[in-house]
Amino acid sequence: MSGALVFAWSGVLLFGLGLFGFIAHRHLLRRLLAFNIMGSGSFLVLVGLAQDGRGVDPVPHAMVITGIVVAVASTALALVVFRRWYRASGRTDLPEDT
Amino acid sequence: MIGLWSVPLLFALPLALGILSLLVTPAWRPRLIFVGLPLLTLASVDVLARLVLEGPRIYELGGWEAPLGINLVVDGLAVGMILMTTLVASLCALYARVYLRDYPASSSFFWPLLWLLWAGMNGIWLAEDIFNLYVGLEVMGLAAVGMVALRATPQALAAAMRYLLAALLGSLAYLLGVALLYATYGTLSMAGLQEAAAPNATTHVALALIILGLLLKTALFPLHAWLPPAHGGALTPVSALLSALVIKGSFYILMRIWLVLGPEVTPIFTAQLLGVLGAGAVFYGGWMAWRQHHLKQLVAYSTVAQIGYLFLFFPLVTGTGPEAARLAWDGTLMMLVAHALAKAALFLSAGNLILAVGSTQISHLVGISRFRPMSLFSFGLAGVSLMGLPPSGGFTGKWLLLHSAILSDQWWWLIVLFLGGLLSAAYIFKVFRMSFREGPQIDRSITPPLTLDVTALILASASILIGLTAHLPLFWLRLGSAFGAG
Amino acid sequence: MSLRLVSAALLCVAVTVALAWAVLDRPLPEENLPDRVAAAMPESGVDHPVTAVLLNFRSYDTLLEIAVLLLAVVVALALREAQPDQPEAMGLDNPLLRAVMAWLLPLILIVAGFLLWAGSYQPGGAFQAGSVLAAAGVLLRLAGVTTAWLDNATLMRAGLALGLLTFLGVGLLVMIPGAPFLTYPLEYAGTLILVIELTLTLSIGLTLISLFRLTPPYADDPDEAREQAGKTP
Amino acid sequence: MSGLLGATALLLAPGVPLALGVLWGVPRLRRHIGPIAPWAAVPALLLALFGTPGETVELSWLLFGGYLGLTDTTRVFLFFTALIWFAAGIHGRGHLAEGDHCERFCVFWLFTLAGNIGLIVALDVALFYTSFALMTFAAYGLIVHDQNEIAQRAGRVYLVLAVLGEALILMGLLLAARATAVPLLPMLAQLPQAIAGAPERDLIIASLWLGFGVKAGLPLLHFSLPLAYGAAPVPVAAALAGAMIKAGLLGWLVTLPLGFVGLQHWGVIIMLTGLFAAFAAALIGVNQKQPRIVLAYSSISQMGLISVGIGAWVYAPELGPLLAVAITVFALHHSLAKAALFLGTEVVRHRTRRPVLWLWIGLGIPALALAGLMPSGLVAKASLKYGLLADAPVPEVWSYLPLLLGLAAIGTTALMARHLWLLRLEAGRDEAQPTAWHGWALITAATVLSILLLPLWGIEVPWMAAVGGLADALWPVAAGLVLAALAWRWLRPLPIPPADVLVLLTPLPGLALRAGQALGVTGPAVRRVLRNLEAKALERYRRADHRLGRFTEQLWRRDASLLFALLLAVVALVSIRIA
Repeated sequence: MSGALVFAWSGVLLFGLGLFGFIAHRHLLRRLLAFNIMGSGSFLVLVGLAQDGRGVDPVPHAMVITGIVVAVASTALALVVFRRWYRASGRTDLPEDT
Repeated sequence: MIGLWSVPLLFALPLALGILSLLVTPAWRPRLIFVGLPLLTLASVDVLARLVLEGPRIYELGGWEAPLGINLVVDGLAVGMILMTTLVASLCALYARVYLRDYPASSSFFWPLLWLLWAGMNGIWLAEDIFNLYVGLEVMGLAAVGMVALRATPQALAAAMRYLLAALLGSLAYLLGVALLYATYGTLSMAGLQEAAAPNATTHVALALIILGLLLKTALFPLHAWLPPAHGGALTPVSALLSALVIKGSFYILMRIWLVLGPEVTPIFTAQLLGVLGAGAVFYGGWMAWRQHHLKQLVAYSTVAQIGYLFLFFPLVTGTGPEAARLAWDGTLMMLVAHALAKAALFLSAGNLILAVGSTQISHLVGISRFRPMSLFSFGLAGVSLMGLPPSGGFTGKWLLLHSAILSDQWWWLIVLFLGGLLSAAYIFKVFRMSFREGPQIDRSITPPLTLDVTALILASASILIGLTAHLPLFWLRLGSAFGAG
Repeated sequence: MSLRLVSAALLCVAVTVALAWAVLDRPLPEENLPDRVAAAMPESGVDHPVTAVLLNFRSYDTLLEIAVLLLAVVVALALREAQPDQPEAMGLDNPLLRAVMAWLLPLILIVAGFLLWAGSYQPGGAFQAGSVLAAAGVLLRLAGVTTAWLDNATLMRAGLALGLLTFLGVGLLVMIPGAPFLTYPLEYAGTLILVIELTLTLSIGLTLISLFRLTPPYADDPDEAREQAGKTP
Repeated sequence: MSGLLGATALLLAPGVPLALGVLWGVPRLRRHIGPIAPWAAVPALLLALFGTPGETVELSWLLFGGYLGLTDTTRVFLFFTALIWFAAGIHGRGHLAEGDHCERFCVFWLFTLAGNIGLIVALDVALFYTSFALMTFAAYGLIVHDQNEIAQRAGRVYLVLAVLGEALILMGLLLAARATAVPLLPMLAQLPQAIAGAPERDLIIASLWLGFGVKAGLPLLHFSLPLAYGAAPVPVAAALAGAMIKAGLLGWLVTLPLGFVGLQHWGVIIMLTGLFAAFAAALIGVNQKQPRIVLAYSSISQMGLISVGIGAWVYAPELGPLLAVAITVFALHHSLAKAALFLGTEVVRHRTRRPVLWLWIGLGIPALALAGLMPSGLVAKASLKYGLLADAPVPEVWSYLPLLLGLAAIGTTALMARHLWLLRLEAGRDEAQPTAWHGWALITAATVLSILLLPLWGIEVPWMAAVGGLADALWPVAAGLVLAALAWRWLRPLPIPPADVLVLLTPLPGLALRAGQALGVTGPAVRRVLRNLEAKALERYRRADHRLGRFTEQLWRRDASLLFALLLAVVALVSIRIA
């Protein structure tokens, strides 16, 4: 077992934890955090699996950078919608969710 | 080589227009369509002409060959989707230009979102690279979320938030699937994957992640919950765009990846499961649509139901003979295009009816047939296609799917097709019965501008025409696919 | 502990196990993309492979990624509430922060510049530099410093659009000789990438700053929030 | 007709009404389309008169490719269909060009007409089915045109049965098409042979027989006919009873495996059903109180007689040539006569308060024709008998068929007598919409004269047998008239509702009503209780449906991510297991 798999497995674990958080929580901010944890998990898998003894693979690194930017943008967008929703309704969760 | 301009223009042009519309004053934003629509139509038609004359091709962005660079695939399927997008989005844009005059606050930011959405969709249709598809999905998905939120009412915000959460979860699952596929095959290009794909645990798990991620974005039952509030509650042109085009994006990716991985890799169990979920969608969506009291909610649930038909593609194409698979391909694409046209028409004409009576309640439509026969006519024509009555596109699609199901001895899908048609007839006639009934509720109606009626009518007629002349489009759609041009 | 949570936990464990299995079972790829990247490096115009992938081999991804960022800003603009911005409302009344800012700001700018420049031969690049720039903007905002040009909507929007427009323009311009979209001619590749990176850095920084600034103001009390919301139609 | 001209005529026949219907979409033109709508059937009429069977047009751009053309049989069908639509259109000019909702009426009219003509000239299955469905569904708009309770109910029943019929037809056609050489573009002409050899032969025949039977008024699938004929505007009823009912017959003729294999069991089933229809419909019909509904039952009865011919053909393929002529002649005769009778119902109401003699002569002609005394009726009945009794290995029982046909004619006579009697009661009773009586006159004349056209088209009509059968035709008429006179004097009609068995399909209210009456409770009281119960049940159902809907919606919404994880786990783990 190579060290690389440790990273990938950590990524998998983060993804699983994030998924649980995403399901379990109702508070939208927490769900967003869970989403970001899942995202980190995927990025870790992406980078972790690329180390297979043939040197560093720059492609996953580039993909992860793109992925991070996309995640930042999505999170920002979600925060905007969330804040506006909170101000309109005073709720931190979605209706019909509880 | 000038002709190759049109391929990158298909996404570069909407992107540029998106930026431009952000820079000009709000009054000028709607007017940009008079530049954009002709140019995009020209580019789409040029791509089609080249496809027909010169055959399918690969476009190497940056001049880098596929696994290193990103390629675009210009085959029949991609071009078909591009033309469909151009037609539907152009008409929706024309509709929106008039419709949004009543919503000045929302209208100024509708336009940049529309162009970015368009760029994202064209990016998806052309993409040959599974990671590029992820970015394209995000562009399309976030633009769609933004459009849903445009109204900024509490309902719209909640719908947008729910949609966003679903979209984010779906994208991440897809991304993880892509990560696993890259780790296994060392390539992101579909052509490379097609060559290398082999059945092993990693591929299967990756496929599961990709499927589920895309299902969530396509809103297949039972993961459809975000769709009705988002599509039913948005501004009318937004609903039309979302229902007609956006959900097709993720389905399209799923279809491509399924075919790329090939019958050795894609498990029959999953195919049948997708078919069963599709059948569930047809029944559940139909039932819910029938129960609705709000016109646009009814149409939104009808989308939930119609998505189900598309997923019959998977059981019909996996592990069946070449003839059945070809029919399934033809039928699914016909259903997809016909639904795009009919659903856009249905939403637009529903918007017109709502505008005319000033209420979203179906029960308030009593007697509207006397005042707005044209809006009702478009609604009916589109309904004909959704019900699958001849000679509409919906009928042709179902006819082909029926043949495929019979040929592959999967008669149980026939029941879905038949009962689904009856259910759609039930909810379409529910609207009709109300509008033909004479009642005291209204004695006059507001007359919406002619543009609104005409755009809806064009789309509705197109959904019928595509069924009448199905032969040629289906031939083009097969160009460059595994089903040959036979 | 409800049934829902238990089943959620079980399902997540199942998903994790399946994923772990997939990771373990992975066959090594036959395709060797790193080799291809290494072979193509001399034609890329930069020395760092990640930057080469980001801005040359897979520059189309980056283009769309910038579009995603822009999208977030558009939505934020669309959802901005009608009430005027109150810059001082965001500022923390903290003299120390203001004092430190005077020292930090030049440093931050230098770091951003360095990151941008470093991108061509070592880790770094437009996004990293842009983020650092944005951090400076956020700090300024927190310190309650208002700068006229940051509040100028037209200028701001031009800055936001600059990166994507340049990127698109370069991509389309290189097509004039007949090359595909985004094909940099070898002799200009380095320069073009640098120009793109520069404008991208600026736009990314501005994008992140405006996302921060455009977020609807925060109200601690839900009732108060509802009240405010009620006032703005 | 030369090739190009013939091809143009073939295209114009269904194309003109279709094009007019599409042009209706332009609001500015609508006003002008109404007045010319009656003439939309003229190209088809000209085609029927002057076209040559055997000519075909290929429409390669349509669906999967389509073919139009005429055969010897379809030419006759096209003739009377076009003529009836034309006459009904002239008659109903008021509906088409003025009056309430005339624009809507006009567009449905044109599309129904286009479908009806299209299905006759179609040579391939797809076009045939498409036209059939177009006609079926567009006709819904015509039936509910008056928008009162009765029309709504008739429309509802019609729609349910039509959808059922369409589904059955589609199933049959699909299964049959599968057995042909080109499953995607099967030609109608290939269907009978393909069905004869198909493994699912019985299933296909059953679904086609029942599916087209909805249109052709097969017993137990016939409810929509009396309801629709009674509720629709008169010209529509004429078109429904004259032309569209024959579309069902044409469906049988072109799809069932007639003349390829002898299918004894199917032959017996179809013949028995036909005989049952012939008698039962007459018995129910004479008890009706509305002229148009009496006519509807007469149609069912007459279609039953035609069914006997079809059944015989299925039974003994050798009889084919003779029976083909008989069925075609019978169809021609019945459609024209029935259309004339329907149009007459309105003419008599509007024309005068005290009907004059010539009017009654005109009304009597089609009635006499149906009873079998006019040349057309005589020829039709004679040729049917002639066909049934031809030299073929058939069972001994068949020799009783002429007697049965004679008995059926008694029923027909009684129905006609009842109809004319009711008409007399209704004459001038209320102000009907002014109508153009030219249409009625045209079709009445055609009832008499069209039989002369048959020899021109090369259809061998057994004139001699007809003349010889005159005596045979007289006694049922005489008997029928005597019966009618007796009934008029001493019998009161039974209270049978227009949709007869449909009422029995919802047996509970009826039974409860009977039981209540037996116990001495009055009808209204029982009805009130029943209505109460119904309302309560409906309310409870509504509440349950609401609760279920809200529950499921909340489930999908609240637990979307949980469902996502569940599906992900299932798909991933199962596909790993499979790998």
